[in-house]
This record gives sequence, C-alpha cells and structure tokens, in this order.
Amino acid sequence: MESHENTALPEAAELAPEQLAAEPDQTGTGAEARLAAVLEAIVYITDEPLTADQIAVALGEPKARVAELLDRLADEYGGPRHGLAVRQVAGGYKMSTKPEHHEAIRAFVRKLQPPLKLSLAALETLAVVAYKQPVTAPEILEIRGVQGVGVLKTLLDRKLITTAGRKEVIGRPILYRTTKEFLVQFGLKDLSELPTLKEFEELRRAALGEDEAPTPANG
Amino acid sequence: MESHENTALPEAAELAPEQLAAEPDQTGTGAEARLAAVLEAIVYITDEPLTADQIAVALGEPKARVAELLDRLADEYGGPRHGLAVRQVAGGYKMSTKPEHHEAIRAFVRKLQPPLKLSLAALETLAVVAYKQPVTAPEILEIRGVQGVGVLKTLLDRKLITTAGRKEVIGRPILYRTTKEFLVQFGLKDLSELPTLKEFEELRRAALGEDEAPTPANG
Amino acid sequence: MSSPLNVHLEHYEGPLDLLLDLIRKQQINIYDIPIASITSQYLEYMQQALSLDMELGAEFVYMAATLIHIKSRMLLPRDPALEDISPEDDPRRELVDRLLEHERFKNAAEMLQQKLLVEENVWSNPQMLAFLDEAESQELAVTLIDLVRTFQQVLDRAKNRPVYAVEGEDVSVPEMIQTLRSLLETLPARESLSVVDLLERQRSRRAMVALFLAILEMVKMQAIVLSQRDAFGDIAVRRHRRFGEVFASPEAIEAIEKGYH
Repeated sequence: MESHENTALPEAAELAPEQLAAEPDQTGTGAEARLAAVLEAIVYITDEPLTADQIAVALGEPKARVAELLDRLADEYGGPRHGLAVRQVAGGYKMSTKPEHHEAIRAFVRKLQPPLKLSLAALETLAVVAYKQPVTAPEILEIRGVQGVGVLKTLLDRKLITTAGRKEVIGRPILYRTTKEFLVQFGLKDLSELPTLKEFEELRRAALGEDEAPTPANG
Repeated sequence: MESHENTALPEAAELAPEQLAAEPDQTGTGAEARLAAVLEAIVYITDEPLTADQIAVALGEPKARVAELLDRLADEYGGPRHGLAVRQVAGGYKMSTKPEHHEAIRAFVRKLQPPLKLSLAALETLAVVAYKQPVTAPEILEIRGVQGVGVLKTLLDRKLITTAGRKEVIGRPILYRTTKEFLVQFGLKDLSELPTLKEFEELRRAALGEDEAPTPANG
Repeated sequence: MSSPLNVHLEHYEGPLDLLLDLIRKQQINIYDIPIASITSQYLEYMQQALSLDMELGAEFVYMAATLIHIKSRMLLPRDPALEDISPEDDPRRELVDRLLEHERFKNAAEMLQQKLLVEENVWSNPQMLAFLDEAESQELAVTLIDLVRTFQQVLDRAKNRPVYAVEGEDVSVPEMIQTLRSLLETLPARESLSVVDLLERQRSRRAMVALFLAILEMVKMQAIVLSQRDAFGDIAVRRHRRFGEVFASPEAIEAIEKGYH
C-alpha cells in the first residue's frame, strides 16, 4: 500500500542497491561519463528538441561542457554502426532513426505479426457474435444499438467470424459465428472456455465490494 | 513535419540482405554494420519487446546472426558511457533509460507514465498466479487464506494476468496465468527469472539462523 | 505476559497474516508453535478488533475454531501403545505448512514490489507511431478479457439506452404470451431460454413489463417452469410438462385477454 510516487531514492537504495544506487565517483572521467550518459538518456526521452542551454540549466552543469558532450554524442551516433542519430533540430538536440533506414524500418513494421488489434466497434461486434452465436446482423445492431455493418466485413476478412447459414425468419438473414482462428487468437481450446458473463460479473462485483464499498459490519 | 521522405533507397520492399545494404560495399563488415544499425533503429522504435526470432523473420535475416548482433547491441549499451540500455524483457529486446539515472532524467520526462500502483493484496495474488500458474480462484484463496477475488479483476483489468482455459474439475473454474505485460511491467526476461519459492524459504532461514535480531515491525 | 498487540491494533488481511505476525514478532520457532498461548493471543486480537468495530471476515472465525481444535488435540493424552503402532502426526503440522506457504508468497509479493520500484525509474520512448498507418494506430490490442468486458458494456449500454417510444411496437400481455409460446414450442425438449436475454430483446420498457407479466401468467397456468441455478443468477424458462395441454384449450388465453382489457 506504500506510496513510492515521489522519488523513491532512500527506499530504493536499500531495495536494489546495484540497480538504483546513483552516486559513486563524481570525479574526473567518471563524472564525465556519467554526464554523457545522462545527456544521452535526456535526448532520448524528450520529444521536443532541447537546447544545450536548457539542458545545462536544468542539470545545473556548465553550459560549455554540456554543449561539448552533446556534440560528441551527435558525432558518435553519426557513425555507420548506428541506426539512430542525434541531430540538431531548431537549435536543439533530438534523437531519431536515420533516414536511410526508414524504408527498412517501414517494411519491418508492415511485416510484423501484430498482436490482434481491433477497433472498438469491431471488438464490440466480435463480442456480440462470440456470446450470441449464431446471430444475424439485425440482431447485432439491436444489441449494440449502433449502425455499422462495415465491421462485420472487417471481421470476416480477418477470418475471426464466418457465416453459419440463414435464420428462418422473414428476410432469411445470414447467421454469423466465430471461427477456429478466433479461438486461436484468443487462446481458447473451444467456446466453452469463454468466461461467462456471470463469472465476469462476480469478479466485478467482488472488486467493487472490496475496493470501494465499505462492507457493512458483520456478514 | 519530418523528412523520412528523402530516402536514397529504391524499393526495399522485400528486405533481402543484398537490398538492405545501400552502399556499394556489399561484403562483410559493411552489410554487418548496416544490419546492426537497422537493429538499433528497430529496438528504438518498437513499443513492445520483440524477440530475436520475430525480428529475424520480419527482416528475412538468419536468426543466429540477428540474435548475436542484438546481444552485442545490449552489451554495448550496457557500458557506463550510455544512459540508455537495451534490455531483455519478456523474451524480447527493449530500449529504455537506465534506472540509475532516474533522478536526473525525471525532470525531463513529459509523459510520466502513471506508476503501476498495486495494493499488497494485489501483489500477493499476482505472486500466487505467477508461481502457481495456471491456477484457479479457489486455489488462490486457499493460499492467501482470505476471501475475495476482487483483486483478480484489478489484475485482469491491468492485463497483468489473463485466463488460461478451465480446470477440468467440478464447476470447471477458470484458470489464470500471467501475461507478457506482467513480464514487461516487472522488467522480467521470462518467468524463469523469478527466484524459486524455495530460495525465499532459504533466505528466511538463513536470516533467522545467523541473526537473532527481531524481525523489524513491518510498515 | 504482555501481548504484542497492545500498542495499536493492526489491520490484517487475513488470519494467516495475523498468525504469522504473532509468530515472527515473538521469534517463535514456527515448527514448535506454543499453540495455547498463540491461540489466546489470537482470540484476544479478535476481541479487541470486535470492540473497535473492526471488520473481520468469516475466515478469522474459522481460523479461531481451527486453533482451538488443534489445542484440544494436543491436550488429549495418547495411548503410548497406540502411538507405537500408528504414530500420530503433529496436530499443528497442517497449519504450519499453510503458514510457511503463505509466508513464501508474501516474500514473493515483496520481491515483485522491488522489481516494480526499479521499473518505475526506467522510461521508454518508442517511436513506432511514425511508422504506422493512421488506421492501425487507432486500433487496440485485445485479449479475451477485453472481449468479455466489451460484451458486458454493450449489454449495459443496451439496458440504459433511452427507450424510444415506438408507436405500435408495444405489445400486450396476451401477445407476449403467444410470442413466448411459439419461442418455446420450437425449443428442443429440456432446453431453456434465458430471461435476461428475453428482456434484453425488448425494445421498450412497456414490452419488458409485458414480458414479465406474461412469464408470471404462464407460470400460474403451469405452462412454463422457471429455474435459477444460483442466487442472483440468470433465470431460465422451459416448458412445463403440461405446456401442450394448457395451450390446447383456447379458454386459458381468452381468460387472460379479458383480464388485461
């Protein structure tokens, strides 16, 4: 229950000394290397280019020294072994990928097998199909209370749902059900492994009971 | 806003090794340096730790070579001159700042991700899931000796645990296991990196045996 | 003997936490717990907690009973002859095992907390977005839990949706009985419908009320049977064995129609 929200140093030092202990040698090259390391981390973490002056002031270090180390950092990353660059942009320093690798990176991102990602509308529709299957498009609309048949196509394209005949009512609408791919994506052996709404409700109610509502005296 | 458009590379659509090397020197170290650079860029941009295998497949490069270069990258960033680290987390590689510079960096961090606040009850439950997985809610209650499954929902909501089918006993209770997100949030390479429960026991016994000092009142 | 609890009453998550604290604070050998004094300290804690209106779960009471039981077993003299034939386990054994197991997980929780502490001081700044299509970046990585949660939210939304007053959509109780009747007729024997589902399918509050009354009427007519597996669980509707009989005579429906006009 303890709060480590603000700087956790005192505690931290005793908890994981080798990882968090900051100080050791402040002299000579040790301090220099340390400042260089901090500058690298700062250039990495900030999204807006910061000037050497801004960084120096915030760190309480001499401006000349900071500027010199930043330039050295930019030089080092300039070498061909690095896919990253530290460039001067708008008077400040900023880390980014090198332009000559952008095609490679973009192709890489395209080829990545991403985790199952769905828009909220698609997720809602998938959830309705999963729990109400077989189910028709009008029934899905009815439950979701939102228009949007486009997402059905998305789900069909992604092979997460498929058709399952027609419902014998007026208009004979197509029925939809989830696929084997759906089971694979959600790590299910079969549909009976889907948590029931009741189970989910129980957890939710329990969570409310424990976290918020003060339990009445003596149960 | 940014100029990744001025790429000199022609279509690097399929990332065959020959195509990756833009410069004339196609042999030996040139291609190697280029792959190393691309790997650095990839580790920099990805939001989720990717395994060497995933990266190798997407790049169409030999796995062993990619793994070796990634390890070398991690080694290089391990040095004290670097404020960044390439760490193995959740089986993959992830770039981040080093923990020992946190005080200096904190001032520059814009989007402070909210720290993962977990109650002691939640941490205990998480520990039980981590060590006993896959495990059911009743089994967790048994070990903790406390009623209350509400924390399970907290952990599910935070994606630290997920369901893992059902146990084939009466009632078919849901099984729970920890997620990749759990490894990421706790900075674990994989589950085997957790100390064994026996080790905890030994630590405690050693502490009691050598040192008769009263255990500090916790709090 | 002074109690370790005198200073202030700590809050314990459960009885195992309380027992462990008693044992560890007094540096008691966990393999040889003086069960009589621990039991009295435990009961003293419960009494104090009670007097302060502190909430203690049922598991605290259950543990008290367990402690007293162990204590009584330890007091009972054992026949030495019998002891030779089948030596009895230490009555404390099971409790000690549970305490040790619990303690191991408390330590594991502490270890996890330390790991979190380190991670809180590490920052990442992934730049993936620049390389993603806009559509992709708006999508969410989803898991099974998201699926259930989303479905729950859809249903909640459906329940809270403003009821549009659709003229002519409103149904009377007799009409609803007919609807239910045809739904149930096509249902395989022994299968049931969910009342929650049926209610959710109604488009207006009036229709929901009509459905509800229709169900009650049909129970009275012995046309349907309601069952509920768990308290607060969903209610299932299935055909009564007299289902066919009831609807064979038109009088039954007529009587209801009169009643609602």
